[in-house]
Amino acid sequence: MKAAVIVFPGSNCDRDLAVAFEAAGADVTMVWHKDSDLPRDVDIVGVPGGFSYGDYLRCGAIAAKSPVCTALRGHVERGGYAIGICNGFQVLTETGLLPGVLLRNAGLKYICRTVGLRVETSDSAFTQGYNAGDVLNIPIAHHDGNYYADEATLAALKGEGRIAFTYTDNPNGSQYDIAGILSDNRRVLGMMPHPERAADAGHGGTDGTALFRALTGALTAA
Amino acid sequence: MQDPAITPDLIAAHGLKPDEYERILEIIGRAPTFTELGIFSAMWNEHCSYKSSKKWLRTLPTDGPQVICGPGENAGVVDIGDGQAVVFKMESHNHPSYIEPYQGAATGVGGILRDVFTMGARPIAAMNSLSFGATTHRKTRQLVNGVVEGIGGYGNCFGVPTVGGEVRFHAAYNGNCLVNAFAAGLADADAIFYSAASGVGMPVVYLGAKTGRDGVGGATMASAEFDDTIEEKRPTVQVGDPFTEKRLMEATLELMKTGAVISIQDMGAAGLTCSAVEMGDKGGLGIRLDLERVPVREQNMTAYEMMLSESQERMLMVLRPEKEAEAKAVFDKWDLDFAIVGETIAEDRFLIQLNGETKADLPLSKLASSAPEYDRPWVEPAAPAPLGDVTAIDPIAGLTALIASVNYAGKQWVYEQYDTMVMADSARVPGLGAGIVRVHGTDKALAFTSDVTPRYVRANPVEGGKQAVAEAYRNLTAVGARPLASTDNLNFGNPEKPEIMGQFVGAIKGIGAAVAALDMPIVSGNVSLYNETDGAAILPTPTIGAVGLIENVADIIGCDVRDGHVLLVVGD
Amino acid sequence: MKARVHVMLKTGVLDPQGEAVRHALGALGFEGVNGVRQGKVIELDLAEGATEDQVKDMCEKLLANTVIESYSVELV
Amino acid sequence: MKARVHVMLKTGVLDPQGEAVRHALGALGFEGVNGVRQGKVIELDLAEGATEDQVKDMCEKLLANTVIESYSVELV
Ligand SMILES: Nc1ncnc2c1ncn2[C@@H]1O[C@H](COP(=O)(O)OP(=O)(O)O)[C@@H](O)[C@H]1O
Repeated sequence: MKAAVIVFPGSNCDRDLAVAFEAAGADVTMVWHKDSDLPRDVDIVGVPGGFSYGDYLRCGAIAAKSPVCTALRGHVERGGYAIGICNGFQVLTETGLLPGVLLRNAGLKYICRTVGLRVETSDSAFTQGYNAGDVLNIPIAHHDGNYYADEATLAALKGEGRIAFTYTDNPNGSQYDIAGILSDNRRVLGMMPHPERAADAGHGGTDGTALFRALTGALTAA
Repeated sequence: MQDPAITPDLIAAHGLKPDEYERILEIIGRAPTFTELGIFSAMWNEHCSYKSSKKWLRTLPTDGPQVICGPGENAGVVDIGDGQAVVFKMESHNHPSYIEPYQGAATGVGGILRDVFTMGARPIAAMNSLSFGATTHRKTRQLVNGVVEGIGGYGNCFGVPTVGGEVRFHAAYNGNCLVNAFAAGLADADAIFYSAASGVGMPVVYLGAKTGRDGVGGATMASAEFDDTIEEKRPTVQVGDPFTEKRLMEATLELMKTGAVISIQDMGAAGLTCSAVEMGDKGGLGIRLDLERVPVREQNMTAYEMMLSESQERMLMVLRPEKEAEAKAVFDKWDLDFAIVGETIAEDRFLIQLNGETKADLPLSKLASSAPEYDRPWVEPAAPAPLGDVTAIDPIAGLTALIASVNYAGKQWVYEQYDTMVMADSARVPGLGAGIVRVHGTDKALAFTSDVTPRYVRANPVEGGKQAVAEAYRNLTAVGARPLASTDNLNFGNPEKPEIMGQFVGAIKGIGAAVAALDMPIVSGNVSLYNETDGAAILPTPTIGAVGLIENVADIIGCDVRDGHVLLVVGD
Repeated sequence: MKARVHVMLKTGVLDPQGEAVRHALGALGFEGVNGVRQGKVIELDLAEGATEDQVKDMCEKLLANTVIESYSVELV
Repeated sequence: MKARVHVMLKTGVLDPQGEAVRHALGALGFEGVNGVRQGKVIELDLAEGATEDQVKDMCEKLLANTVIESYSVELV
């Protein structure tokens, strides 16, 4: 599997994501935000956590207008896979590749802690390594993770089984406890928690490993 | 604009005592210009010159086979084997944080991170030691909120995990909170960058963010006791920009790999002045600056303002001329300013010109080395009154009271606002004792702790100083780390009072004895004096930051107590 | 010339920041604060000849997220 | 009655947000954007009879940090 990880000037989980992909057997290329092309034959694009352009104005807003995001949109429109974690999720909503927005946490504070994450569907390349109903321990670290969408969008997400993960104990006020969602073709995942921070024994938990393994499995076979 | 005339009032407003001004006249043999007066005041204030503390700091043990670079550079450097080194330091931002808690604390974090990456190290861990007034005091809540948010706001965006720290509350900090920030970075031992310039005619390059009128006079403020004129001094606080700092770090580390950097220095308090003088002095060279080339964000800045500006996220570098294009390309890539603003010269001069007009022309080595040094009178602090009878208390009630007190309660509310895991190498996040970060790509890990118990130091400065070091040592060994070295942040009241100076001297003696006995030399540090409001001093607070090495992360001593484990008490 | 853009959360979208401010004002003893909404104001210094339509275009493309925010433009 | 408060960074204080927005507008092809400053707007819904002085008091005590920010009050 060939993965590309986007590097915005304020990305700070880019290396972490690349390490997790590599540990799962992927071949990783880093892509600079000013590039308007992705590497050829890339299977999945990772949009990492961090503060893309300082997260000034709105989280992910300025990043969504960068040259590399135009390339990312093309990749997704051609049916390519993408995963956005934390700031990456915010970027994906700002580009319109995923619906809704991420508002300031209800408690208004930045929160970094390991939370319980319920797998809502195993029907995606990202989540097929889990069983629906599994509860994982995965860290969160964000200021704006409070998922919001209008009723119609929420109904569609629910009805189509596109809610990938929910919090067992909602930390940020997110609607329906949403922690991660899928696009309508189920090939784009956005999630606030950081599976790449629970991907090797040294992290004190490895519940995120199955996500990366499942992806490599699915996309290598494809 | 006409420069103001040099009057006794103006001299006093620069924090210079009459005898100090006499000394300036002696050194330059004439009256200084306004810009020169500003330069002297910046170089000679307590914050930059350590004039009250130097004599005692010299007594601290700073050597050991593990030490690659002790105090004197931006941060200390310690060998961790396999050709790698850990670079670390702690620094205070007490006064700015009291005035503007968010930005004061944020820029404190920014400053210490810059100290670390200026040496060629990528920051991998941060800690913060915070002292606030009583929880019932009207300002405390706002200060705690602002300071914690500011530390998180800066560190989280920059992308360094905060893995430890302390929070205490005591009425002695009501009018003067303490914000001590620690940062550590990882470098190759043979690729450490220092500040000494070398070579004549080498370009002096300005890097990073643009210069504004931020904090002109700020360095003077940091060393002045607070009083009710504080309101007027307010605009001396700067806004931090962690996004620019992150880019500055990436660009600097990338630049260092090109071989373009001869020497480099971050611009902290009194930015351009201190950084340029230090680079020249350490290299035995003079420096000429053409200020019209300095990137500015405001119109019509004067030489005085540019030389004293404390705008954040800036560095000064001496460049290998043949690498100019390559170096500039790196900064263009990261959308940062890069400007050649002067050159190294053979004569011993600090020559400042603006549009061809000479604004300052001072003997550089004198400027660096002639700062006053005081042997301030001190007295042995009086022994504390005996405690008297301690009332008997039911052990469980006592335990409940301890756990419920703000000083011993869990500090999740604080550290959950910090990203403790970014970089994905945190092996132990805050919560219990030392924080641990893996050395990326190896089996090794580094442990970090920050400790002091101010009431012990007040009761007996020597023993309290020892205790702070001993506690740091225990926190490191308790997780399985071998203590390597330490840094200190010495927060005290007004050193012109003999009792306060006595606390300072005593604490240094205690710290010195303990680090010698435990082989944990002090490799960097910071002194913050004049922590007083209306004559009332803080508790003496010499914070000790310490670093230990764990050869194999698999050997970390865990803290997951399970059924069937046996509890042992070790020691006296 | 200058333009001033106001960006507010749409009515119906929860505004926790505004709520927190309302709460804090109450705690400080200010009475009768029935509601607070917090938004952004962006002041643009523009070359002569810029039009309201251009500023609206900036809002649509960047300054506001129209999923949740509404904006208004004032040329001054 | 309603009051509207604008809180802006004082002139001369670095505004990293404004700078980032200016840069982004340029990258999106908007020309002639010479400067951008970003601030907060706070809309207060107040009990009848509230005065401008009361709102100013709120600004001094909470809404603005006068160390680095200036504010203006408008009753509407
Ligand atoms: N300001 C802070 N920032 C980060 N971590 C903190 C802070 N204050 C306390 N902690 C963490 O909380 C835990 C308990 O603090 P403390 O009681 O001072 O530690 P100990 O006595 O174990 O050294 C430690 O792990 C410490 O690092």
